[in-house]
Amino acid sequence: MVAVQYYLLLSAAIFCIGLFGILTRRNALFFLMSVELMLNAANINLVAFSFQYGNLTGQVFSLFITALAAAEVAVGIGIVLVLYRNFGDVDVTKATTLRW
Amino acid sequence: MAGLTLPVLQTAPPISDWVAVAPVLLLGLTALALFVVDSIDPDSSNSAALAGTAAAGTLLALVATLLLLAGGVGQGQGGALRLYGGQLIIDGMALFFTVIFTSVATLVIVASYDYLRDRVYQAEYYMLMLLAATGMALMAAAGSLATVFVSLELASLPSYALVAFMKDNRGSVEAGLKYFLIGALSSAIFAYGISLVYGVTGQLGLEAIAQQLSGGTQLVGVLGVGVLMVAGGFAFKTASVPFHFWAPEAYEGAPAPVSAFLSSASKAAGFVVAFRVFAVAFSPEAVAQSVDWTLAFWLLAAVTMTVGNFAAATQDKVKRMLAYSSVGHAGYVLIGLAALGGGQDGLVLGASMLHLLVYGFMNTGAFLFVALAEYWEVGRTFEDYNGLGQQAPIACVAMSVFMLSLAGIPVGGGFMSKYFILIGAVGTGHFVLAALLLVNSALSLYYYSRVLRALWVEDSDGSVAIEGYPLGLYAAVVGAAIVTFLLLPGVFLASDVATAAASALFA
Amino acid sequence: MILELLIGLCLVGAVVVFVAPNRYASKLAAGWSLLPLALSVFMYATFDGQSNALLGGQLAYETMVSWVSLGPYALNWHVGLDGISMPLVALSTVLTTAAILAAWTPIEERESQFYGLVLFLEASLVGVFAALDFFVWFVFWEAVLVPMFFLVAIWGGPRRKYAAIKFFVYTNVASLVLFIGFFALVFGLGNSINSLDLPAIAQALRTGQLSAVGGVAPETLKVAAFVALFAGFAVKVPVVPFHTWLPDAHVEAPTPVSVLLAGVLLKVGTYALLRFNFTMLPDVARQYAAIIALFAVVSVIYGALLALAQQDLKRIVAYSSVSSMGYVILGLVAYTVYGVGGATFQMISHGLISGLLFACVGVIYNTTHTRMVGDMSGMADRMPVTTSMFVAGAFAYMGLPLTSGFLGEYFVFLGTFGADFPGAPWFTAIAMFGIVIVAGYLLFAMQRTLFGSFGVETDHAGSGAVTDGGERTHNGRRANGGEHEHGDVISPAAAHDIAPLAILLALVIVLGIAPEISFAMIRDAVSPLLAAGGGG
Amino acid sequence: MAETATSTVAFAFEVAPAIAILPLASFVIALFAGKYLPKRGALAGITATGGSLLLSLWVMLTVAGGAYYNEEIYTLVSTPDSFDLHFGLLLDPLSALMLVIVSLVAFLVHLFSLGYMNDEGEPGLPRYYAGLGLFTFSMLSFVLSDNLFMSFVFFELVGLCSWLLIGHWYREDAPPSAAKKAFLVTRFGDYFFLVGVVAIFATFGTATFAGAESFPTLAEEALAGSGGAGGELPTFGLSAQGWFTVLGLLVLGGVLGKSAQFPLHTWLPDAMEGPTPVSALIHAATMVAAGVYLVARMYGFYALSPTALAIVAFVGGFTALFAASMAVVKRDVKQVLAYSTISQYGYMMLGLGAGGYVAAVFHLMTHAFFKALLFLGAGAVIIAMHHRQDMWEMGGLKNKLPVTYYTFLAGSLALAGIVPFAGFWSKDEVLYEALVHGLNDPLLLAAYLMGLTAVFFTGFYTFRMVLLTFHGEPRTHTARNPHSLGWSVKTPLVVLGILATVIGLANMTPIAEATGLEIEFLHTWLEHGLEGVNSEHYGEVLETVAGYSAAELSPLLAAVFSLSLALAGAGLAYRLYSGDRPEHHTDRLGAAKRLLTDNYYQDEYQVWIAQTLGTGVARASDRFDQGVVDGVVNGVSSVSLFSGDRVRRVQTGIVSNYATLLTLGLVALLVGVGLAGGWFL
Repeated sequence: MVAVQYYLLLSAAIFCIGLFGILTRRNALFFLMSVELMLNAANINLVAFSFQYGNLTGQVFSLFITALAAAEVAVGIGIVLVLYRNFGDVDVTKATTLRW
Repeated sequence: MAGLTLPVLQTAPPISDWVAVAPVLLLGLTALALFVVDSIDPDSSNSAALAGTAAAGTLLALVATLLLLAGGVGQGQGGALRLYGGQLIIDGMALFFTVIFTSVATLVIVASYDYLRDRVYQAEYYMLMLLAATGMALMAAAGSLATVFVSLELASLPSYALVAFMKDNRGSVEAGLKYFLIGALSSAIFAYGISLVYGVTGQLGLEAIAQQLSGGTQLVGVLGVGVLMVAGGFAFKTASVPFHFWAPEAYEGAPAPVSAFLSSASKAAGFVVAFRVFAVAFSPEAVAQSVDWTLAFWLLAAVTMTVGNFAAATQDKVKRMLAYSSVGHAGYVLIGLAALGGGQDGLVLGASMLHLLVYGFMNTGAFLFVALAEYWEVGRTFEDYNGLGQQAPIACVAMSVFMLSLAGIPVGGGFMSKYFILIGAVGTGHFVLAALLLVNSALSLYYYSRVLRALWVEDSDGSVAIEGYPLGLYAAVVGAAIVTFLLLPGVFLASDVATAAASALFA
Repeated sequence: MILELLIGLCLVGAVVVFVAPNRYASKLAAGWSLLPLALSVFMYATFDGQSNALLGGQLAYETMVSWVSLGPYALNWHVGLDGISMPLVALSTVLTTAAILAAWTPIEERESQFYGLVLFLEASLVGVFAALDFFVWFVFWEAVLVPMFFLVAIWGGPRRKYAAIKFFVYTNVASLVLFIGFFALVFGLGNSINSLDLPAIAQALRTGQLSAVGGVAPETLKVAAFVALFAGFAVKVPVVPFHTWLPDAHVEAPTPVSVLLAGVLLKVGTYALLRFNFTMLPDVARQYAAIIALFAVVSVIYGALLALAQQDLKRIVAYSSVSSMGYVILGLVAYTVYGVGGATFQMISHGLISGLLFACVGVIYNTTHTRMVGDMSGMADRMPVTTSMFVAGAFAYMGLPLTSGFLGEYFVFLGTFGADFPGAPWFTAIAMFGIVIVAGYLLFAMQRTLFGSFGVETDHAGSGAVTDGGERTHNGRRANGGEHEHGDVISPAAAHDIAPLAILLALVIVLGIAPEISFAMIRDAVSPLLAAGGGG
Repeated sequence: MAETATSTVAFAFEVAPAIAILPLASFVIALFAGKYLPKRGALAGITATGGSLLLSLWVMLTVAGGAYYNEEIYTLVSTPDSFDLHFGLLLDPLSALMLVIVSLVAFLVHLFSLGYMNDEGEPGLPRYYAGLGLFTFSMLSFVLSDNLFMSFVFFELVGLCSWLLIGHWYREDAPPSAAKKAFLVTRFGDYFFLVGVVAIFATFGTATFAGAESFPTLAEEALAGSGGAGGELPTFGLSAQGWFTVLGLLVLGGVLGKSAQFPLHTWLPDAMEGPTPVSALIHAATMVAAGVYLVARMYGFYALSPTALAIVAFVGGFTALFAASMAVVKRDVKQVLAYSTISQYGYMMLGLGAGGYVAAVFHLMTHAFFKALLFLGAGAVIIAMHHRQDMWEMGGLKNKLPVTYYTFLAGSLALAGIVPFAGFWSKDEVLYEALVHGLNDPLLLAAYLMGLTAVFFTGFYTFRMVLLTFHGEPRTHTARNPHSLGWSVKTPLVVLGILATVIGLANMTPIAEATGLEIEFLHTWLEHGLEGVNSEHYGEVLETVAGYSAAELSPLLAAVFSLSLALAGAGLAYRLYSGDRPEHHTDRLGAAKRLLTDNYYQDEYQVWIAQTLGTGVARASDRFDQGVVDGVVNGVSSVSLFSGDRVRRVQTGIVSNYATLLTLGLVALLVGVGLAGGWFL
């Protein structure tokens, strides 16, 4: 039985890795992946705590998050697609026509 | 709305769950109906039918909501209807906000009829908008963090697509990208925050969380991080600093009706969940000792209104100015959260709700006027608007009403709600926030009056001639102006409901 | 309901004129403005109010209808008049008609919008004076800004945009400050009030119901609120150093708007000072009387000095308004029947006289297209009637006896000299020196512009030889009219230009000879204020 | 309060307001209907002032019968718990006398104007007659005033009329400028007067001149410490006497301005830019007398303060000498008369300050007649000379204008103080009073000596003027062929000439003293009157409160002394200027001539104060206002907009930056709230 703090640490680490990816990667797809990592960090928490508290709420919610993450990626990919069409690149820092 | 003047205090007669969620269902079903129509006839260019269907749906939902409000459903102390095991809560606040969403959606859809002429994928457009509205209506009624998250995503995902709707337009696409990326990041943070709160309490239901927290907790730090991350999720939705970065770009790049929809309805949706989650789940009495989130909102309010207004002051483009001003207004509304626990909870929260309602009309109207200008292709900067007042006086009078009302000058309900917020800030002893509101308000008067100046004072250089007075856009703009104006003398119609609904949260 | 009828008439008139064709707008507006004017005269004649509106007096034309409930407070539509507000309401309607007539000549484009806004302004101003609920009052108070902004920004002079924005933002900031100050008081009163009814609040404050708000002790709160309210109103008045929006606004505003700006808008500020600071917080006002008097005296002298330095006729009159309004403040501080009553009388009087002077400057400007003192001379030659009016107005402004201008200032001096705050005689004596400076700049301006040999230098006036050099002078010289060759375009003013001048002048003289017409009701309304405030 | 309540008396007082109202009516007629009337309003004015004159005489007769009147007739403002402001009539010997003087001179000046203005075809006649009418109304009302408030009101109004009439020829540059100067200088004095009036109200709660509740009575009671209503007056931190002195001096400010006393005399010579009848009426006989009249009116108050009296006397004596010295070198006939007017009013002030109330009023009366005569005479000369005023262009007019000459001569003799003309008796009495009181008071003595020296100058400049104008050979073409004069010009001259000759007989103090006859009619006249406002009472107060005492001295001695000085002055003038072709002897004065012609640089410093200093301070204030006060306002807006521009630069457009800032913001928020909530402990 692994104590729940370790799950918390694990999820925090994954969350931070995802965040780090977002902050450093310029490719839109990496961006998407990083977001997935962060969402999954939340899932780890939910599952772990669900197990600790002995209710299923967390586990069920993690499924919702997974599903929504998929939907989000679907929309995201669509946007990345039109980004590529308009700017010829998937580098998110290239699109700077709107600023200030 | 005359029947609304007196909130019904006793619990409304039990009604069927279906009736209570009728507005949400109506919105969702209209979206599905459009989906079906589009599936059957994907190349339909009968925009009147599409817009008409969509508008009928939102209008029906609006009427349903008003009927529910008038019937006193879910209102009064302890009268909230808890559906599906408390996952949805239908009460005064939920209905109040549903009125905002459906009104804004109606206006935007009516305006879009002209704006979208000759464009493809119209059915999808209306469908996305209706889905987003459904999500927002659900947000208003969400009774657990799970429904909050799901409904928030339901509102957000169509919005991303709507912003990037003009997929051949670099601005629109860029706006969509930024909105989506920041949104994805924020929802990840939000989800993580929920997981932490769940970790501390083992609950997702708002009232259950409150119950758990009232017993105290050892994991103060974890809870605090969780609460603030949840706040971050709402901050994204409401375009509050530091989660606001998407807003100026998204509002500027998006088609103007979409900007109107997002800046009014979407913002209100973010606030309604924030109100409910923070007032119910993390109620100040339960967590104020350890997690002083009113301080967090105090800071957010201060920074948000300052950044929004200062940045708006020197913009060149009207739409971007409106975008930043929208950030500023988020700051004003945040005062309602920051001032909770000061002994005037019903008043301050009611003032914020009222402001969101008025804002729903005046800001939507302002963006729709921009849509009108885009329709006329007069250009986007202040200078491009020069002398429009002579060519399109009615629309420009309406725009003037919006601007003045946004600035808090008494030609519209914005005056009342803004000063109600100020009263709330003063009444809870938040003199610094009041002073900041003062400074920002002055600045906002400056930039709003630039629009007035362009419309009425400056002379047109004569290069632009307006062709046509599109019926839908005009109807929406003028309608919004009339409601904005009527909300000044008729503010009691809304304010009593708002204050009562807000007070009910703290029962 | 008659007050609602009055406000409603103005508002309906505003809409009607706004949508009327430009061609008919001026006549329609002038005709329509006679309705509120007649109504206000009728109200004045049948006025039956007694005592002070805020101190439990019997109000004339009162209505009270519930409007909004705001948390623990009820907002009511509560309007009514007492002896202080009744003359000011009448002043507003008179000056509006005068301003509309004065606008016939100079306003040549977008007339219907112009006159519509003027009538809207009238409605707001009447509302400010009539409102007895804080929020109702505040709605009107802020609503005044809208027509003013447009009137200055659209029909103003070259720097109109700057002036309009400055006015707009500056006064709005002031409104926010006073709003915060007022609500600090409201919350300090706690449960002792349940509405924003001004009389209720005034009485609660005067009976010492104030408690702490947000950790601020009642005494501090009182002073802080007083400062906030004072600062807020001081901008509108304006009191030095919050006055700099005024000359800009005046100079850029078209003359009819200046008439209303100087005539009524500034009074809104002093009226509010009287109603709020000096009625609700008399103990603070008395405690810091010397400081307030200092502000007043500085306004008087400094404003007069600034006027002395100006070359633009409108700027001269604008700065002199700063000076004159200083007297009003000084009178208020005194807490004597002549002080406070005189201050109120001075509001009316200054409204009429400054309106008259601005209108005169406008009539001159209409034909010369310049307002610079150095650009014209000998106007008396070509515009004898206008000149007479200008002279009469200027002397009234200097405080010539048998004009209301004299009595206004004289009352204030009488009331203040023996007042019981420290240094009262000194403050009064120094403030009185203003009458010398005002004579200096007005006489100087008149000598330069109205007298001497005729001549106008302006880009606008067309060219053409002068046909007649004017009357022969006593030792055979001819009046020199041909020097600048613009003589033919300078002609006597039309009857509709003169009419407002004559009306205002007549009122100035009537009030100067029979001040009781308004002073009786003013005194009646002011006395309870002093009795309860411990003044003598 | 009428003591004898017969119906005639009551009726005379009932109609007394008409004395003032009649000219007001003529003002209205001239103003609105003047241009349609045959003489452009002159006839209305003549009728009105004639009516006023008759009514005044009637009132005088009534007063002579021992009936007096002191009533409020119109209340401007009444306040139950404070003082009222009202207009009222005070009809007693002093005001009745003054009413006759004013209405008589006004009547004659109106008549004279027919010749001076109408016959010359002047433009703007309705304006002129309206001004005269308004002036006469104001002046008469001023005289009628029963309280200081009303006095102030009409004091200011006569100032307005003075401004209007000086600037009558507004198309030229000089008259409007002179009018402005006149108004401003007197306004400066009026400032102090206004402070004084207000302070008197604040002190006594009343400003009435006569009666038990009048302020002089209250002040007297306060000083006497006899309780009464005057017992507990606010004296603003000073002793009662000290405060009353201050009050007296404040009112004196207005007097100095209006009566053109040093240092506020500079406006009067400039005021000669106005039409000559105006100069005669306003700037010689009546308005300038208002200041002196005011002091006489509230003499009961001044008599309480020896300091104030001494200052009055000293200023008067100094002004008498100072102005006379300047008159010596003037070329313009009206200028000479202007300075002589200043000088003569100095005598009156000297008389009042020295305790010679009757003497001063006497001189006021005689001066009104002979100075009006001289001005009208000068006006006649000016008509004849086609509006030239330089005496060096005249000469030899004696034979061409005999009526003018002889009347003018009578006036000159009166002015110079040659026995038995009017001025001799009055001036002599003033000097006598100054001397007898001055023997016990060095300051008064100094004032007397200055007054005495001025007698010499007066004799000199008067005869210099007469000789240059009327004697010798005509020096210009115009002087050889003067314009002829009409009856309207001559009649007033004759009337006034007779008065200037004989009016002095009303009060021949030296003769009375020498012979013991009861011929000091004016003394008797002024001795009676209302309680507390008669010369008898003033004498008592002067002695008991101010501590004045008169030395025993024969009036004959003093009279001889001053008469010989006057004759010496006249003789010197005759020696220097009597020939056919008089020389410009003034050049021999050297540097002193410059000093005198430049009026001791009084104008220069006052103009410097008003213009250089005043506008300098004003400009500096303006710069301060624009730069600092408004600069702060504009600065705030600039800083806001600048920082707004900075703030928007945060929005770089690069979405990665947004993510970074978002994260940093959230972390900062976590740290902030965490620290506040104590999570890290």
